[in-house]
Amino acid sequence: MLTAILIMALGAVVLGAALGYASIKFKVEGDPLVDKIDAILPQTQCGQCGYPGCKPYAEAISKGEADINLCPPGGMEGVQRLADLLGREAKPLDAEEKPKQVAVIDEQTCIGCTLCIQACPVDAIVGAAKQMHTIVESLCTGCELCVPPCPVECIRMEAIAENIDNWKWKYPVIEIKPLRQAA
Amino acid sequence: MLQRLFKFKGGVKPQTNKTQSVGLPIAVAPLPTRLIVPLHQSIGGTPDPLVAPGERVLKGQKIGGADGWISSAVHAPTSGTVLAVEERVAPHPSGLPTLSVIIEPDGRDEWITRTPVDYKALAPETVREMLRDAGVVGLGGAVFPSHAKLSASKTVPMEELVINGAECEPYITCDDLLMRERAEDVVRGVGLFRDLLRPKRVLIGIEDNKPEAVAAMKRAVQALGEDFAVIAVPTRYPAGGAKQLIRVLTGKEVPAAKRSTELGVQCFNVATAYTAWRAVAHGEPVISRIVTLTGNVAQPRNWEVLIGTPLAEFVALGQPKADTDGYLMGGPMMGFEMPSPDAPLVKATNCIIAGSPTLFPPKAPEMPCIRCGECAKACPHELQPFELYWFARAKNFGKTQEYSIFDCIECGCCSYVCPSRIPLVQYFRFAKSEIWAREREKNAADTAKARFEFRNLRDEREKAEKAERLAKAAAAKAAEKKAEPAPAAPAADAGIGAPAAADGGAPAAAPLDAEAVKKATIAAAIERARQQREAVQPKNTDRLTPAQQKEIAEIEARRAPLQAEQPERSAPPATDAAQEQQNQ
Amino acid sequence: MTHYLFIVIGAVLVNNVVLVKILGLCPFMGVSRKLETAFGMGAATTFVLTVATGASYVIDHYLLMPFGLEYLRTLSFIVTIAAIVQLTEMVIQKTSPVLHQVLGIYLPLITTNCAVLGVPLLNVANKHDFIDSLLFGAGSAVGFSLVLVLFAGMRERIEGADVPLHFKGTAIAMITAGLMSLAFMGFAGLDKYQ
Amino acid sequence: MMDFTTPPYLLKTASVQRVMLQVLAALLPGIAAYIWLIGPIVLVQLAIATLAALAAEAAMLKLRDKPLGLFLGDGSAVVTAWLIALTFPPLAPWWLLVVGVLFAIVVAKHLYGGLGQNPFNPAMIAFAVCIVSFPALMSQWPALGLKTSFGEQIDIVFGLAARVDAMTGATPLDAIKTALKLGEGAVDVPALLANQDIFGNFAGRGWEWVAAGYLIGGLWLWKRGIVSWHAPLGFIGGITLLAGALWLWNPAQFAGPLFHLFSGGAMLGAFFIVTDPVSGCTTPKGKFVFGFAAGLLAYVIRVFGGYPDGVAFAVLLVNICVPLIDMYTQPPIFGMKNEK
Repeated sequence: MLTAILIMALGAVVLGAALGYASIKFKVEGDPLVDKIDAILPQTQCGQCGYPGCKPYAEAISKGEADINLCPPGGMEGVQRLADLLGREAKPLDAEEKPKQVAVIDEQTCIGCTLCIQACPVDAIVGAAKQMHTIVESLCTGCELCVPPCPVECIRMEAIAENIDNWKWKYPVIEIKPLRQAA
Repeated sequence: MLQRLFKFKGGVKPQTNKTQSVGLPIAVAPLPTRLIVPLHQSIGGTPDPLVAPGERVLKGQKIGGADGWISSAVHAPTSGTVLAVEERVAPHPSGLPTLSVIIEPDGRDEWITRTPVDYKALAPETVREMLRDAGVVGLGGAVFPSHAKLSASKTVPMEELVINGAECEPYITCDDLLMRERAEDVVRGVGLFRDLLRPKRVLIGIEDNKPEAVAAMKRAVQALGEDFAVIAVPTRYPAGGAKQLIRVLTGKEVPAAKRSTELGVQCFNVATAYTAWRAVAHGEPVISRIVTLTGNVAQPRNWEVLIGTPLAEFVALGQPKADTDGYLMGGPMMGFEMPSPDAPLVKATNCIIAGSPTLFPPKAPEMPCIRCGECAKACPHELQPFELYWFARAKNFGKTQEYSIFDCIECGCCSYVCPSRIPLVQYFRFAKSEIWAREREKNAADTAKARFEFRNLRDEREKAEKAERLAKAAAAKAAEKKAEPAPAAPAADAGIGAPAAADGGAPAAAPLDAEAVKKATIAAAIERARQQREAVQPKNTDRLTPAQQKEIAEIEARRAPLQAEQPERSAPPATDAAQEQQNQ
Repeated sequence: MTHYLFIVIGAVLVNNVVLVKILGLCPFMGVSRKLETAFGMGAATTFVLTVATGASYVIDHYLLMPFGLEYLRTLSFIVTIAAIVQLTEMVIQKTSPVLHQVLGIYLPLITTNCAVLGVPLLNVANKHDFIDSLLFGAGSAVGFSLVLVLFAGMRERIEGADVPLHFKGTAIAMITAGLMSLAFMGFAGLDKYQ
Repeated sequence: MMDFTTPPYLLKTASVQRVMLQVLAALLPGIAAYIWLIGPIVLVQLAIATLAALAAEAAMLKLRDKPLGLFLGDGSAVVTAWLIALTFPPLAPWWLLVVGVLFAIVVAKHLYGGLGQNPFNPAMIAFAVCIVSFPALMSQWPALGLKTSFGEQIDIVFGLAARVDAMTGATPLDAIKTALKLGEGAVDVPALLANQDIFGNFAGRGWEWVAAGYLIGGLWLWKRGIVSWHAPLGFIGGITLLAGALWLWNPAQFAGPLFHLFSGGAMLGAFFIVTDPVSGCTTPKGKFVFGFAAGLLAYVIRVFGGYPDGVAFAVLLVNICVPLIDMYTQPPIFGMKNEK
């Protein structure tokens, strides 16, 4: 009995010492996973996930603090890709999925207060104080962060309309189903 | 001279159905009542409109200027009045509208002053610009701006110039008739291309089911004293694909990732050569083209039609039979159904086929793929269509790219032979456009990320600078000790928030005590000073691409009149609204 | 010589650790969704399993047996394996970042791979000597990697299949594993022929 | 209205049904020889299998909400059924066939999504399942030279008469294997074969004529372009190579390649099983590798393994490898041939 305890204790001490030594000797900084997660996120920096930007959210996922289904702009597809990367089961999105949008400033109403410029995370709003602001559509990520600060409510979100350039071929759905309601 | 021919793998031999429409010579279509000329008729940039509603235009007058190098001009097909510049349904499978110039012909068909030039006296660069401004694009269907293809690679010597008269799609005969009737101008156009590219050999490939065209081209080559080889190639779809024809005539295989000039070869359609010649030697821009009208019509034949002729007016010329239920643009292998009878004919329209249930019977239901490999045997690009299908159907786009989906030329051979009647091409197009969309999203995300990070950096820098400034100010006014620098953000908020609240009547939550009010006034003063300094300087304009700068310039331009009118709040004139719409 | 050959063939095919012995199913199901990861997991497992069999043999023969402590076998094997895995991971992470990139996230998973414990125990049960143990361990590891990679290839394809809703995902993967196991029964008897 | 979404608007007249019908037609010469050898009971077995397959297919289609008429008519279930009936012992009880067919159609085919999606060959799954579950029944082949009447055969198949051991016996393949295992290398295969021989000259008891029938049907399929030469040649090559090498090394102990090619399920496998496009490889090189590997494994299992014939297991084992083989044998695409 005593030998057993001794042997096990010895083993524990030796292995523990080795591991402890290794953890000091072979310490490595940084987490490559964060960058991989960040690359999947849509970079709208909208904060809808509850984190201040995409990178913090990526860090939270990597640490296991946040779930993978909190990013509405990334949509279900983003969740799926995160699930693939992290080897987790995909979950339904924690919010409803919206079509892609851009912010539009009503130029008649804008008073040139620059509040939206400060709110925009990607500098997609141009203008100066006391002058009207306009959104550079090609840079707008549709994060909606500029909407609440506007004192005169002149910013609205518009869904991006389909045009010949962004039109996509549809999935050829030819469902093979019995024609029950034929008659 | 004996020309060795090569083979390409795959391909199919559908019924050609070409004889119906070659019986009659090319006829000039009568002037339609209205012309709808889409501005975007080539690969590349969308030309900007150069005319305004109400303006009178002459035949051949430029109405859309090329936007960048890969773009091509558009011209008024006849003289008349511009009725509108607006979005009209495009001859595109989506059926979505595109910006078009609508012209009401005045019946006089009055030309602009045409200036024929001797291109040999001009620098090649000038000739290319001429071609661009004459709207010369690939008329085989791809409508790639021709001038952009007329520069040889700097590193690889140009060996062969391939002229494509194969016309492999069933039903289409417009190139056939063009070669039969106007062979000399075609050959002269080929001469023009030859002089620009300086290849060692010129090979004109024509499928061997068009002996008359081969003979006519041979005669023309001889009459003009050129040394072009006119070669009859075996009839097998898609021998008229640029890459397949290059393979057959030269033995070279152009991979999807490379330009053909990198292999010392370039390819043009016969109709392109013809229009290039007309543009240079006669000063006539591309305002018409030859279109085959065939299928379920009483009188199938080829017509020379003005670009912009609405489909309905054109098909009336051939007297469609009663059971016609749709019109295909292009051939039956790669064409698509015209979305509306109002859609106009464009530079890419080589053929209109009237369809009927008997001509194109409804397809039997799609069955599952049994991986029989017939499609792989038929694929001229030696892909594995069934694997592509398997992954495209499952929306596994990464895998489709591993199986080289972008090498697919969408020729339709795989769908043609499929025993399960799977619309394979459709799946591939779906996968391709999804991948493109993803690419766009990815790029947008990368830009957004870069800009976000840059902004954070700048914010920090500004904060640091401001703190420094304030510290200095505080030191200078050491007497006023209590004026401690307030945190930057609330100060700014208060500074701008107050007037905004007064202006817009938004609730001004300002229950501030005297101390805070004092602080706020000081902060506001600082802010005012800063604003004065920055008032004229727009923010965030650094690190913009030229395109973005252009966009901003447009916005500023739009803003100027608005600002002037703002006090009256009058509605902008109608023209402005139209202009605005165009800009978007 | 043929003795060793039969040990290896037996371990890789006839008594395949996953499909015949039904050990190590967690990583077999868990890390087989993509071929790439399956390769990584296979490589990592091969390495760890071979080392673990060697180490367990040493511990068993020079630590446990001399003191008659065979009843502590399972316990001490588990501890040893866990430590080896941890140690390996740390060393690899420091010394070869590239290798760690490939094997990194799989190494901790191996701790819970029952095949790694099962194979040393089978070694003991089969009274293998040191060389036999190592060969059996390596063979089992190769067998594991082989079926893992093959399975991943199949799963990538099945993912595109029109599987009935209720069988999608893990369910059909389990059925596939079962049918693979059935196919591997074809090897039965091959190791008896000597 | 024209079908807006799906160019091309022209289609060749080919269909899955036609392919399957030609496969069935190609089986006929082999079936004819089989009937001549065993008796009309073969037809009964084919009918049982076909009925069971169609019923199972219909039930599964119904459950999966797919159109019955379209898929029942495609003929794929019938092909599976015939292959099962031809690989099972002809005097196997009716329920054994039904079990095999059910497993093939329900598990191996429809759980994976039905036609075109199954990674394993359904007929071979049926064989493997039954031989693992009912080894005795699956090894009872009609005994050597013992003539039974059609009525007696019917009685056996439907369980009306007791199975008499004397009526069943081992196949030539079995006999050799048993001798090999028992005799520890001291068997005289040529003598053994000579003893077994009644009708045939090299593969024993007229089985060779059945195999020849399959060969003829297979060649016809090849000529029609339904199957390519790669997989059958690979399969035959695999068996020939291994059998030939061992036979040359020790002709007394190992039977020659001709024997192996014309006995058991080798010919049926070469032309009708390894050529299955759904569960097999699809690239030309891959098809050859698939056939070759299946040939080698079939030989190893039938000679050294524990089962009477190795074709089924060999095919299933190679089925597992198909995605990988395909992946590594992708032919170069247009324009990429010099970029390796």
